[in-house]
Amino acid sequence: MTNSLSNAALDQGSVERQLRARRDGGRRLLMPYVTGGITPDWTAYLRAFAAAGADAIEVGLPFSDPTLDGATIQEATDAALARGATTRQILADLAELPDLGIPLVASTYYNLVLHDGPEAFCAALRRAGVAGLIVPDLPLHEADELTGVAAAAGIELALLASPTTPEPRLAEIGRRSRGFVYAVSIMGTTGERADLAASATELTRRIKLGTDRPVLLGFGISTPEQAREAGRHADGVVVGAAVMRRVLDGAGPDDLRAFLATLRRALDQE
Amino acid sequence: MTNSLSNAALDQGSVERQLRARRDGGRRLLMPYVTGGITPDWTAYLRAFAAAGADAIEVGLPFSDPTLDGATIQEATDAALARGATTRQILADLAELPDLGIPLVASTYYNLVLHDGPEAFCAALRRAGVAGLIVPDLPLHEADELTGVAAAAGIELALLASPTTPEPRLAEIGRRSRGFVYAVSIMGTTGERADLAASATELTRRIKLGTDRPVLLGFGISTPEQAREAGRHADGVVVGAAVMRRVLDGAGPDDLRAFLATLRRALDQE
Amino acid sequence: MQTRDVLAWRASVAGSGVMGEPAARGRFGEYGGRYVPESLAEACREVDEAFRGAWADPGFRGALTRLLAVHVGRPTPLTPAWRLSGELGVQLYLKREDLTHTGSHKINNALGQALLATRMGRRRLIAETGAGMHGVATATAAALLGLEATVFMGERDMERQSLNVFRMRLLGAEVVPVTSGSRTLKDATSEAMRHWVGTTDDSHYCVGSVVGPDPYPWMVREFQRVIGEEARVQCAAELVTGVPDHVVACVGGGSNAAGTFAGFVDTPARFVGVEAAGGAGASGGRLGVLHGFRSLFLQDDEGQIIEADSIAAGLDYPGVGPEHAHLRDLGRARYVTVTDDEVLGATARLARTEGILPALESAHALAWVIRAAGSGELPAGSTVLLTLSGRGDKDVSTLKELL
Amino acid sequence: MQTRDVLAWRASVAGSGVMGEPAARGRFGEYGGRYVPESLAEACREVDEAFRGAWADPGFRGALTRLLAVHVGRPTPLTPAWRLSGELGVQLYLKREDLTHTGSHKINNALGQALLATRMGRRRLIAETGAGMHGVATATAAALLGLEATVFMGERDMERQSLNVFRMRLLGAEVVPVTSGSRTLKDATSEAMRHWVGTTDDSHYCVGSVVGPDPYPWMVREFQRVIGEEARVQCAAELVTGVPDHVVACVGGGSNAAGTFAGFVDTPARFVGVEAAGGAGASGGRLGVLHGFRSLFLQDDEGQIIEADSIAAGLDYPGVGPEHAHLRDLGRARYVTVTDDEVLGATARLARTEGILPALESAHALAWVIRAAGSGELPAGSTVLLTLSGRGDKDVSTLKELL
Ligand SMILES: Cc1ncc(COP(=O)(O)O)c(C=O)c1O
Ligand SMILES: Cc1ncc(COP(=O)(O)O)c(C=O)c1O
Repeated sequence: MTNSLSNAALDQGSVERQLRARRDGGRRLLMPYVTGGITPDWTAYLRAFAAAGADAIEVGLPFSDPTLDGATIQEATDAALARGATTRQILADLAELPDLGIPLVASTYYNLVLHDGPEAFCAALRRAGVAGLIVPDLPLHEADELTGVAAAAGIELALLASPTTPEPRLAEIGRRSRGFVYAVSIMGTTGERADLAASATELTRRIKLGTDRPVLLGFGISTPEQAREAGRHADGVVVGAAVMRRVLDGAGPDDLRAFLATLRRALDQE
Repeated sequence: MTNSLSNAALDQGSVERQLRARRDGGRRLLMPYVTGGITPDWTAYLRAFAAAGADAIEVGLPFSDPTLDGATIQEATDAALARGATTRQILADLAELPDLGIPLVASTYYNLVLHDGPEAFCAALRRAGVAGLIVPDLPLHEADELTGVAAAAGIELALLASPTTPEPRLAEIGRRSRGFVYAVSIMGTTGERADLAASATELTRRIKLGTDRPVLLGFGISTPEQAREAGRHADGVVVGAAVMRRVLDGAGPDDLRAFLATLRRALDQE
Repeated sequence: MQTRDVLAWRASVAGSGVMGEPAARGRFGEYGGRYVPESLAEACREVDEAFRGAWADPGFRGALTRLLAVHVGRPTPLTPAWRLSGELGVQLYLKREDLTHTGSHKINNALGQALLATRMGRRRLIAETGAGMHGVATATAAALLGLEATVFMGERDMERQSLNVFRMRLLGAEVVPVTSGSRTLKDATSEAMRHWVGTTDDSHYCVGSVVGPDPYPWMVREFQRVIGEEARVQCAAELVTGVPDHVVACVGGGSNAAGTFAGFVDTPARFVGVEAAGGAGASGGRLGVLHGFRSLFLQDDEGQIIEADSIAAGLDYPGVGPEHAHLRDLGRARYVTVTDDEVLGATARLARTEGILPALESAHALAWVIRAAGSGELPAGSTVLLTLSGRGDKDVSTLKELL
Repeated sequence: MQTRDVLAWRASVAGSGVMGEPAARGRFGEYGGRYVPESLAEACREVDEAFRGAWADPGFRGALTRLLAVHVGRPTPLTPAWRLSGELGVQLYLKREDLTHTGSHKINNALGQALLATRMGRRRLIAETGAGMHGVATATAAALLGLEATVFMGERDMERQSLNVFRMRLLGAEVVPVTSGSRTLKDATSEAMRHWVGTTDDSHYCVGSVVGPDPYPWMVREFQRVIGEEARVQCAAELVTGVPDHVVACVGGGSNAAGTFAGFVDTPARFVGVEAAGGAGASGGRLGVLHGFRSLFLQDDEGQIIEADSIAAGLDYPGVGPEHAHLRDLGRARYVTVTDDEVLGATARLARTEGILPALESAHALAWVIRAAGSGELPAGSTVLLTLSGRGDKDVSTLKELL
């Protein structure tokens, strides 16, 4: 039985339901990221993530112009595209994957969503067993054109919030986001950073004033210490560049499992 | 006895008197040119010229910017200056020369005349035994400032006439020129040319309408045939570039004597 | 008029609203918008608010007008290209943006935005540049107003336009090489946006064409409107017909074209935007979103953006400003392409007939006029206004290799 | 006014006759004249006659004025250099010849002479060029008016300014390398004169500065007078005092300075001509005759002309126009020199403070202002008009090596 069949059985809102349930059980959430198609057998990374205790997995659909990404994910994107990775093939690979027991969240730039149209795109995600979607260049005020379509297709569109997002807008993001709220820890692009920015703490605090949805903190979280610190305020973390740096340096699924296990432990200790 | 002493005895107007006398005796005049200081023993060329039957000799005082000269005489000028030739030294060399029995005519640009002032310049020429002067960039309308001074110093300032010189001006040139009238055969710079320009014939004819002074045709006369042809209309020829081309190519005084002898013969045959 | 009957264009739509303010949410028809990361949403809102305030403030406009006059050399002349006109059988007039300070129309916008940045209390300008003209313009405006400037430029463009790099540095700007992707304008733009995300508090992103998130396409067109407004008055004085039959400009992002068209939108003049065959967003692109706006972009079958490739670095952009996409849909403007060879020919021809060496970008517009006059598409006697967006000095080494 | 009392200059001589027509036989005081080979005497007379006729003909002047407006972009602006003025403690205004078509004041003269050549029925222009600016201007004017152009340029200058060489060729001009002497401007001038001797019937020699035989120094000054006349009106409108205390310009042959001074000759403004330390005809030359005129030239002890040597190719001329020698004798203008280092500093400083990259030639004038403001020679609060004769684009590769 492939993932696509099992996932097809999931109700709308499954991402959020699963994340909420785990959070409410006292668990700090971990959502590692991988660039789809980065290696021929890239889905092995997903199994390793699941084995390491991930609560959801973000799968990047590579786009030629990753405007919001830093050097590492740009490099991963270029490498995947150079390998011939396409949205179609990545989704086909996912459809082949057995159910990992945790939700898959696609992330990509809006141009790829528009390419065959939002309906077709969301339906394809759904067929591949993907339940959530992040589109970093589709902010709240442009999201209308996708939220309805996504919901109808059973895809939960998570919105991003940033340290400069002003108040009423932040509340609206909390209301309109589905699955979780993606809190962007700093004013910057994706990429590893030495410390967790003060802005991260403040932002999660502000988001939580307006919504009870899970809040995942991303951008720059790369060490167990940062994860532990993030876990004090947010419901969990997204770890992207720290994963992809290792993948680009040649680390295999086992290496990544070991790395994510350190983050898992740090989150659990908190 | 050096030239300077013997020439000091010459009356004013000696250039013209000598040239007239020879012309009136039916002789076609030959005035070869040499760039002063072109070789260490450059005055040997003057002796060779005299021996070949020259009727006067033009000695160029090299100037850094020979605006009216073509490539050959420019090259000769550069070579002389590069050797360290100076007006002073060239005149000193001439002063050492025994009397060749024919007048010496200096030619140079007006800047060198102005350098120590026209009086000093003309006096220096005179001391060196030079009796005539050609200043190609001092045309009729600027000549006033030099003619008086030159005459007072016993230097005959020959003026140039050109194919475009209009009528009343041409007559004035004939009147004001001393020694001879230098007829510029073509609208161009000095330099060897294949044929004698038609303009040369026409110009000498026009000059002769207004003056009885000797008319020497210069610019581009380089072969016996051209000399013979020139001799049909003018009283004689100036041969510059054809001489200097040979000198630059390494020809010695004897070679030049032989070359000038061919011109002499051509002129005499006419 | 006979001219217009010959042309197989859609009847132009009445001017109401066309080339005015964009509709709600920064839309020109279905194009435009503000597709930025949430981290830039607030910054875009601030720029919008500040620009609206400034543009309605006679003090700001007066200050800008004076700067454009005393520093940039506006108004630029309208030059009748007599000899070339005679050869082509059309009456060609050139709007001479090549005579502005720094050598292209880019300075109109850079100075406008720099003045806006000082009004917003920003101390630094960020810019992307391809050929280097917008970078030089931004560095110039920054120097003039005492701001800092950081210019992002693809590594490949830096090699191709090394003198412009040095020029920017002489003007005090920091030039940052962009090594990602195709290492050209598209990547420099991405990098500038990334950099802006981290510096919105003290920096203004000075976008160089009518692209980017709202309010940029609108704001940049307004800053370039001076081209069209001057030309309109000059045509009224110079042309027997008062208004030219055709208004032609090259289109990279489309700022010089937009600024020119804006001055004639309420006239029957026909608009032609000329793209590079290798960078024809409006003519060959499909709907997409990049760099903050929805418009037409060159894309492959998978929706990946294709690198533009033209002899003119300033046209090496895979998209086109959203308003142009809209004008195309409306039939109010037509977008055509010319080849590099036609451009080289047009460049040499203008040099020899009028003593003007155009930028290769601007020569695109001319190449189309030459072709259209030859084919009869521009009937004999037509009057044509062409915006000569910049001078060709920057292109001399390129031309030296190719001609 | 306090300013003038501080300065140790001779009282300026009353304007009557100063900067008017030259006296009989083309004289400015003891300078000038027509020291040409007899073969050029008639050609000079014809140019003189034609110019007198043209200059008295409102039709000619109207046609030239229109060409300068629609093709060259005149009037050029007067730019207050606010930030630099603040730093220097003087009020500095820049007359922006850098904004003209082709990028320097040379076009004013080239276009004037080209128009005169067509009036004279000539079909070709001959020109000498050093930096290439006059060559480009001449090639441009020729293209515009349908004339041929032959430009003589020293081989060494052709190497140093290879892009300008290509520009001229693109404009349709023939560029002839000059291999004699120092292979720079002086030799190119000699070669152009030699060439003219053989082509006077169909060619006009378009001299590039206020040098050469009468009527050139006068004629070129008259064609450049537009700089000073515009600036005069602009100063009247912009300056509290109406007239600047000082009028400063760089001096190679001296055409931009002469054109500028001419507009202010009847005012109390003090004139300063700034030469390159390595090409200081007016400051360091002695009486001589070269290239058809009597003036001050750099010479060695034997009366041979010394090659000028400056960082600015356009100032690499060993002489100075005869009228400048005369203005110096009269005390009406003062001539000073600056070093290459001062020039480089001034160039970078103007770029950073005002966003203007001046030609190295023009930066000479600025270098003096900076020095004089620093030393108190220009008292605080003085108003200074400086003619920015050209733009620095041509110099970027030189600067790149040196800065
Ligand atoms: C001279 C010139 N023209 C045109 C363009 C294209 O820009 P736009 O389409 O925004 O006018 C550029 C861009 O660099 C340019 O330098
Ligand atoms: C920009 C510029 N300024 C000045 C000069 C010097 O000429 P003039 O002294 O005749 O103004 C030149 C000559 O090439 C030049 O190009």
